[in-house]
Amino acid sequence: MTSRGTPSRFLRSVLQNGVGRYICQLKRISIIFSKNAQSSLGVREFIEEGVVDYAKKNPGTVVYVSPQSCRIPKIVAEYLNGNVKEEIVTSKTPAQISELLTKLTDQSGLDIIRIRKPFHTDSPSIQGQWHPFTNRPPSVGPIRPQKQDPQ
Amino acid sequence: MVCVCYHSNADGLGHDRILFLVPCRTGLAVATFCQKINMASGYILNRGALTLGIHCQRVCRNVSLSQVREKKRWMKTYTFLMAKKLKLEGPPPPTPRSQQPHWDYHAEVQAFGTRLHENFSQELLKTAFINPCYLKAEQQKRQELGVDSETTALVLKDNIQLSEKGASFTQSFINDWSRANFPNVPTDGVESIKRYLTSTSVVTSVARNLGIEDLTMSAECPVPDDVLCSTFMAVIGALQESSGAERAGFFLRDFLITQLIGKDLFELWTVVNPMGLLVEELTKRNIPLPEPRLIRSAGASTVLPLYIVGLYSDKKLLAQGPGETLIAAEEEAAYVALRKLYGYTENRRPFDFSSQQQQQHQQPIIQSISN
Amino acid sequence: MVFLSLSCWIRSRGPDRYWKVQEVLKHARHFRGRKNRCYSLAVRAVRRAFVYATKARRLKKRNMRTLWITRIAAASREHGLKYPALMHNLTKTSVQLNRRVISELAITEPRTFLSLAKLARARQREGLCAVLGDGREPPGVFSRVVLLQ
Amino acid sequence: MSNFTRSAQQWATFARSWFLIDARLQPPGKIASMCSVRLQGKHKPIYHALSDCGDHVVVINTKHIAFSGNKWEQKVYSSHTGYPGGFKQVTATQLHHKDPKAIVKLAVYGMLPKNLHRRTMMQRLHIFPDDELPDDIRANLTEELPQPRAIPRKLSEYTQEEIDAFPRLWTPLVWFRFFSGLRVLLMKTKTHK
Repeated sequence: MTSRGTPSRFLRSVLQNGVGRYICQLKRISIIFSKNAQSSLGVREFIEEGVVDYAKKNPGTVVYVSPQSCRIPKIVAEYLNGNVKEEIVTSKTPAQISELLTKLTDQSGLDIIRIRKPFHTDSPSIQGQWHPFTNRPPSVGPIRPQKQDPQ
Repeated sequence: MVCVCYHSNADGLGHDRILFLVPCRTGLAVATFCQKINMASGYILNRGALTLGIHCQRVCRNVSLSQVREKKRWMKTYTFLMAKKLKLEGPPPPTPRSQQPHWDYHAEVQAFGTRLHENFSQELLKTAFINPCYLKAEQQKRQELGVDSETTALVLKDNIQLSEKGASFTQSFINDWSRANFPNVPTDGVESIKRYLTSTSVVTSVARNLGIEDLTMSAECPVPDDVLCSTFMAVIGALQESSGAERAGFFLRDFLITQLIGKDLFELWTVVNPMGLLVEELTKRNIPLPEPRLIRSAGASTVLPLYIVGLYSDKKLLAQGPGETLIAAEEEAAYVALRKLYGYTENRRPFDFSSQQQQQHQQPIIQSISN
Repeated sequence: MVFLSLSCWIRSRGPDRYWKVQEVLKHARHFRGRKNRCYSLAVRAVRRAFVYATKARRLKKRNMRTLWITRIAAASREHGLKYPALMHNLTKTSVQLNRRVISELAITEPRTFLSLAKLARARQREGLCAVLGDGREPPGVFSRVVLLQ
Repeated sequence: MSNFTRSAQQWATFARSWFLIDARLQPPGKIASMCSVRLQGKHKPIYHALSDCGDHVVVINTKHIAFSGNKWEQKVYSSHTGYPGGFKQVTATQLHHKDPKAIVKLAVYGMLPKNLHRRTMMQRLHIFPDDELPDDIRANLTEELPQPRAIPRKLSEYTQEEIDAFPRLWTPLVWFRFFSGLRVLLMKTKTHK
């Protein structure tokens, strides 16, 4: 994609997450699947095998398992900053689904758009930013007919 | 040529919808049109059917070829319709998360505690989320429904007490913390830092990003800011009651005080006359009064001048500040001098946000060094 | 004989191009002129834009490096040192900062950059002295080294 | 140093400074290259081609620039008016007589990047044929740049003592007599022929 045509943002975190303590930003996850559809086979298997482990591993995330009559099984993730993300898991294997869940858990919930630079700081300078007089010898008066030897 | 037509007087205006089925060489051609039946209708009908028949022959072939399963032709009109509807009616009123599917209040509250790595007592936490406005609204609803208030009384406590407790604790904690971290900042400055951190906008943004909004029991649906604020305070009160003041302090430090990062002192604290304040401070410290001097200037007669004013006290440079005019530069220099005096400079030590265990490890080392 | 489904087909004229067109126009909305709304113009412009974007991913690295070099050159000139001299002597003193970091230091931390420049200057003098040796030529060679001193 | 308010810091960083260059007995090319660097802002570590961070440059004494070699006669400035037969060519001397600012101006104009910013940057170049500056420009100046070339001293500027103390290889008088004698001799031989 072109860089001007796509939205972008700077690198940041929700509420300075990780400065004091790290909080898992995923607050709620609902797995919607069908009890007998063929496309939710992998999800059903995952629910048999891995969901309990996942919930135990992430006590801060509420996991809802809801069987519905639907053709497209999906995972709806809700984040602390209010963003909701839907992932479609049609005919995926349990391994793929658990990978997807880990990915959703690790995300911050901010919009996934182009990040302009991989680093960012609010206060870039400690010694003070450069300005035209930073490296000039001090002088009295506005004009300096300075006759420095051009070293 | 066979014409099958049936009339449907759907609109009682004399218009008849006529459907022609014209078997042609290749397939079926279909045409609908509205036509007033009048004297010359027979001729027009005949002609229309003929021309349409020829015309539809081509259309029809395309149609029969491109009619693909799962290709949603209605989607475009439908989305346009929905967009139009949205534009006319405005967005639907937001429903609280608790009334949407997939909601288990008990589990949510439990997860809230563990997510923040805190041990809340569940009872207290649940009380902290119940606002008095919610109780009032609930009671009114029950009265309207005709439920006897005595038989099914609302056995819920509201969070007023917890909220007051939390608010006072927050005030005192932030006060202590800023006293400890900025020993040189005067009372006004500390007050303004405190005011900023406990202001509704900051607290609500913190509360929203901690997921308190979903759990809050409130009468109105997008939870009003002041209600959210008091709920946050109540959560702090609940934390203080359930696991002690120290944990609550850490909670405040980690979530509220981190909002200070990247903020400047004078963004929070509006000083009207920085030079006057500087003079006051210097007289307090028995330092000779500052003397502003123009150090450098560039483009003085243009519309983009730069003046750099230095503040000298006892022939020593206190601070220098750039500005658009001489007055602005002097003010800026005074701000810089004040920042240096108060120790709120960019090159100060960063705030200590290390976790509890780390601090316990570090403290003996620091003590041994200081000894 | 009545065909009910036939009447449903009647409104659909050919394949639904709308979504295909929208997919292209989505990328052209910020273009100038009719390119941002007319499909036949937009599709060419979008294709060209994608080609540029692909090439620019490579070019960006090159352009950024030239920008850093310009900035370092400007900053080192302020301290009376030329860019090649600075970089060469920094590598000789095993300062393993890349150009991006050095250019950022020059902007945001001018004092650090000043010390780097001083370091390079010192190394340059040292190197010159080492070349000159103790001031004597190898036997049988007459050079200007003596005259320089 | 580091504790400016952000708006003030921004103002200071992107402020335009004013440089003064004395072009007395300087080669115009070297003056122009100094000017072009500063007009583009390439002497600042915050340089970016799109950020318009160029400075103002004031050049004085352009009447007294010095070309090396025989450029005054040989260097040709050409232009075309666009009409048939409108091709004009003038030597550097003629151009300098017509407009003492023109040579420096053209040299700088040619050294700036050929883009839409070129005219803007040229507007930040102020050229004066003499060393008299208007007061509003004098008030703006921040720095005078060192001259690129050391001005050679004329013989008239040397005092007699210095001339006397100058080491010499031969005494001119003796040699003059010798040469004149030689010439007389040669002429005699020529007339004999």
